Amino acid sequence: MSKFIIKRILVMIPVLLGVTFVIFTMMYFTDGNPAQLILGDMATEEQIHELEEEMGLNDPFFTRYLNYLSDLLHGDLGTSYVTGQPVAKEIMDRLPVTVRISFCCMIFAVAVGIPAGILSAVKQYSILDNLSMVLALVGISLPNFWLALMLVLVFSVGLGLLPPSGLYGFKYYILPVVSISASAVATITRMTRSSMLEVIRADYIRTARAKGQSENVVIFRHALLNALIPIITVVGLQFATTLSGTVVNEQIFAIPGLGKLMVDAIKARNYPVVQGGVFVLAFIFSILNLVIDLIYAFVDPRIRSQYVRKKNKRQAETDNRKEVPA
Amino acid sequence: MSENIQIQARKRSQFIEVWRRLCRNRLAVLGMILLVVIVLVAIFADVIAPYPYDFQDYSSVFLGPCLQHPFGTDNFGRDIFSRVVYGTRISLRIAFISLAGSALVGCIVGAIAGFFGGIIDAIIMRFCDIMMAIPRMVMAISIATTLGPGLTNAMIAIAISSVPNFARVVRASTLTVKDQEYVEAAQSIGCSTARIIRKYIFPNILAPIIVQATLGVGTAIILAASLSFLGLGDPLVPEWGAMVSAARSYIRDYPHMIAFPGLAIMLSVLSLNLFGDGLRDALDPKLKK
Amino acid sequence: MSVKNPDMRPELLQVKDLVIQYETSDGIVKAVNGVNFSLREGETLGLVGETGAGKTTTALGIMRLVPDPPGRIVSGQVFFEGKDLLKENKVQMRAHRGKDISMIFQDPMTSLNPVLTVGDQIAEVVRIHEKLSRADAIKRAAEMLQIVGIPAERMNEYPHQFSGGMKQRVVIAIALACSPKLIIADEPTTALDVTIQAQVLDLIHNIQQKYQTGMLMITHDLGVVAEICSKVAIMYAGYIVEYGSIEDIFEDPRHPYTKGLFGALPNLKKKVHRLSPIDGMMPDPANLPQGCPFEPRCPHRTESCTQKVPEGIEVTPGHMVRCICCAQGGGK
Amino acid sequence: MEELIQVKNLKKYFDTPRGKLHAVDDLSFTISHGQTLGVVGESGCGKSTLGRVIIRLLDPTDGTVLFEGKDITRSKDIKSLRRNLQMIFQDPYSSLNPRMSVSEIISEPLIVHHLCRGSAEIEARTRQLMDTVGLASRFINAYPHEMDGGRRQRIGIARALALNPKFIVCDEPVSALDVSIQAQILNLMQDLQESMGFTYMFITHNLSVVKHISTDIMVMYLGMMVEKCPADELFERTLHPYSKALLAAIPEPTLKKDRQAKLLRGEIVSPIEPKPGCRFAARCEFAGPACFERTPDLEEVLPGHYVACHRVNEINQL
Repeated sequence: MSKFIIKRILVMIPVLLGVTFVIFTMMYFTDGNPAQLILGDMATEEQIHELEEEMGLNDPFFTRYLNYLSDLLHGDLGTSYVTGQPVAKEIMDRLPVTVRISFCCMIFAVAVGIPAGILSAVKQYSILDNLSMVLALVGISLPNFWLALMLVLVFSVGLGLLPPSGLYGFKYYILPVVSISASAVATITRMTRSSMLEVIRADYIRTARAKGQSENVVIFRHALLNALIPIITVVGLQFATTLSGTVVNEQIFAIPGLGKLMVDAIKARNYPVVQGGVFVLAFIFSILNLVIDLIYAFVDPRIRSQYVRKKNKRQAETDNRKEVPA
Repeated sequence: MSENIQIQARKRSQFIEVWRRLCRNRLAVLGMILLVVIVLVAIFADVIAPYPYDFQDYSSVFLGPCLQHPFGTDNFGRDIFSRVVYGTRISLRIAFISLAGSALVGCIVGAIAGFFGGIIDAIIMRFCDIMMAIPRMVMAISIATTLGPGLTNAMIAIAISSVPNFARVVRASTLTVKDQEYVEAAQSIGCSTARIIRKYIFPNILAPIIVQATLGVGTAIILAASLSFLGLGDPLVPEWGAMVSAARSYIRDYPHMIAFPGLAIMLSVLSLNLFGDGLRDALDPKLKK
Repeated sequence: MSVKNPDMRPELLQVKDLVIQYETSDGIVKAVNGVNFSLREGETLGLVGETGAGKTTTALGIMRLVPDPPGRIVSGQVFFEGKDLLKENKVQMRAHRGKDISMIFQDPMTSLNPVLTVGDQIAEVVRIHEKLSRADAIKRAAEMLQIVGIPAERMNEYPHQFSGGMKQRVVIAIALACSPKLIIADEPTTALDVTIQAQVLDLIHNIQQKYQTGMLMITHDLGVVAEICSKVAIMYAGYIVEYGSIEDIFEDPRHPYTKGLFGALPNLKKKVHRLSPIDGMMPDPANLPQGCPFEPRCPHRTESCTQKVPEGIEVTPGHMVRCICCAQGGGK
Repeated sequence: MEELIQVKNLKKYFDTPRGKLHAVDDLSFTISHGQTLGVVGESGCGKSTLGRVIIRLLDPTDGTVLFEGKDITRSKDIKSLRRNLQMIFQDPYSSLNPRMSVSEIISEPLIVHHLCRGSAEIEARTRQLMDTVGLASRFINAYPHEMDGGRRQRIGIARALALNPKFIVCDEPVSALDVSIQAQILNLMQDLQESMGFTYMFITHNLSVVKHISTDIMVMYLGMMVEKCPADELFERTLHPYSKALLAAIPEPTLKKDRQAKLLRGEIVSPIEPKPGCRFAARCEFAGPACFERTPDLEEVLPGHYVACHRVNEINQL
């Protein structure tokens, strides 16, 4: 298994390198002169030139990229135009909150989405199925910032049940998590349902029934285990939606996370912070994908054996040759 | 035999068959009707909207929904209904244009990757991996930040960030279709590569492309609204996301200012999703029996 | 043949007037239209027919595994050891499946669960029906693997690590694990290569002989029937058109369809310049003709064939034919 | 008799993650005008690859194929080769483009090769082809999914006939069909051969079909030819142990209680990086030490009867 993990990490490196290149290219073409932005409107031409030289802004593209890369390897994401603080520090201060919220979102999405999808599939065409499918459709059709505002309107402004902003305890998590994960819940529900429906029609489910197995075991042991394989992929992809969701929604709930930092930076044209945030999010997402791949290999023996059991497979083939009919 | 009579008359039977299956699906029909209405509203916005979208009337600010202003008015006394109607035009335009761009690029790139395989495929797919390592919304945000605020830039940002999704779908279907025996049969009768792509591959991967495009328009609308909401759009035009964003500070007292533009987003995306789902089922060969 | 006095053996399975239909958007598909046959212990009945004749549906009907919706067992009785399976409740029915009646499926590639080891899949059926500990069930699974010719060490492997023929052996091991009284084999060798088919057929036949289980062998291959069956039912468009002992069918076929099937087969022994195929094709089961289902393709059709579906006629004891010609002394 | 196809030392290897797969390994044979060469073997023996390499749907790794004496393996002008070399495919469900109507499918070769002038001529030729293969003209605008397997296979045959080829590779054309339909298609193919003088290479796993339709039969095992002889000869005097096992394994639709089948052990494996020696040795009951060391050459054991086996003389007491 460790071999597989190492291999998978090695695949991740070029992708992350590509990400840095994409981000750097975007930074390079960003309109506005960083030196100008740092010094403000009052700066003189000379001062700007001086700073440009100092920051290496006049170097050729690849030199600048390599500098950026080596800074990155040293954990240096640049300096905030606004506060003058290292971007890395600002991001690290805010990151834990965002990670916490995203994880709550994903746990919520999986805990609601998968059971709802199973129920829908097992009771296909029932009222329950129709209801959850309509809800799921609405869920993927809602912009989550609007859902957040509507939830605030109903539960905070209207009913006064839940706090509209801040992050000081369990109650404070409910609205952000629900609003951010709504589309993830909906997508996972839909995927679970269709995956289950497909698997339930498979021949091996018929085999299990022909054994006299009870319907519950057929569903949970035989069908779900197989249906999980595409569901895991979708769960992995939903991390992206959730991370994006935090970027947009944190500011609505005044949560001091990475998302709010980035949105504030967009408004202030504080580009190093934006691009640093993008990099950190891409990095987190890549690691999550790695974890997803591992879970995948854990669930699906066909994938596992591709990486781990090459030796056994060859053994199996020679067995085939030797084997004698009964 | 009874089949003979029917078959003669059905030259374009596949179209009709898909249409018939689509019409049997009530939700899809609902989506289709909604979609048609929304498109009509966008086209005839000038006729439908009672006021110009930027008409300010300081004598009637913050009005709740009433007969004269069905959705109420905002802090400048502008008619929210008119703004939502004009917003349809803006949102649909952004969504359709950005989607058309990403679909075009995605289809070409994906088809090339799938059909030719090898090193070209590897390069294209690694590039998609890189693009997809950045969550889509974050990607759109950072492209929009790079290009600067504005609806055109938002459009470009959405288009670029949607390309990898398209390329992947098209590549996957191309790979499936390429392995079909009828493609080999086309080679065996001497069809050129261009003809094979045009007459054998393309018509057969059209179905997933159409479905992906329909659902993609919905996503594009949400992305556009989110970018506007974050202030990466154009504050001067009545974009739905921007309207919600501008109304945020009045949430306590004048929630109608937020509710109606948001509902408009939801309804248009919902109609596309309903229609796209229906289309997927109708085009699914597995259900043909 | 090891049969001493076949009539002394008790009836194991009796299917009476079984009717199964599927409700689809194109109308009601009449898959099985009043099928009758019976099977004694240790006997092998071959159910022969082409694609869409309703063979598999009949088998699933006996197991009560017809996918519902869209399928529905409309009427009929399925007596297993005197009890009507169609009247059993769900729990009773589950107790029969895998224990008294087990099934071998057509496609070994898809009929095993890809995420469970083969050992688990065999042990599962044992644990459902017999009060065994997990360890004992695993032990039984290992024995079963050996019986079907797979080394017991391979029981912790997954289906994808086996070849097609080996997978089918695993499916057979599952079917045999609880020593059932009746095995339903649905085209068990169609997906396999000839030499592997021979191995698997041999295995099934040996086991059936050894344990004296009854077997319903569904196939489209008359060669397979000749190898292992003692009775044959020829199915066409949901009807059994001819039914009798293997000698009746192979040496004295009466129904024009049965004769057509034999004529259409290329023969290894004698050289014929042209085959004699049956013209046309099977009618759409959603749109069956009013009269004899074979009438549109039949070389001997008469006006009266279009009137109604002919009744089965016993031409010699135990040899039933569903054809008007035979009733009038023709059909030869 | 004139030789239409000459295959010399033909090889086709595929790269796989676990090494080179020898799908077709050093085959040489000829097919004469108007003959049918039946190619028999189990799945994975390389028979379909062989057919595709001969008509250049795949490029050979090594070796040559001569068509009417001309080397076609290096020919750049593949399109004109297609006029003479055609193929009928196995699966009548996947070999027809579901988005094209019957007339579009059948007329496609005519259009691609500019064989007809004007749409009227194309339609006339299409109708004529449909008539030739026994497809009622009412199907001209139908789509493949509206038709059954037998009719679809007739469309595939009409498409292959459209170019008036001289040589047709038939890749399991009847194995997806029911028995009664299978006989219809086999008869059609025989009639066409008689009236138009086609040369067939008939690839199948079904020995009774191949005996019925072939003049010569070639038995393949793991990319190699193990036996080749006239069709009747193979069934009267089977020499190679694999051919014998194959013949013994066929269930025959006749009642005979004396069947003493010698069952073959084990299963076919894929020929990835094969070791020297006879590829059948691992499953062969007669295998001796020599069989594991040296690959047997194809030898003419009896007149016109070629066998690749070290021990063929001992086994058959020749």
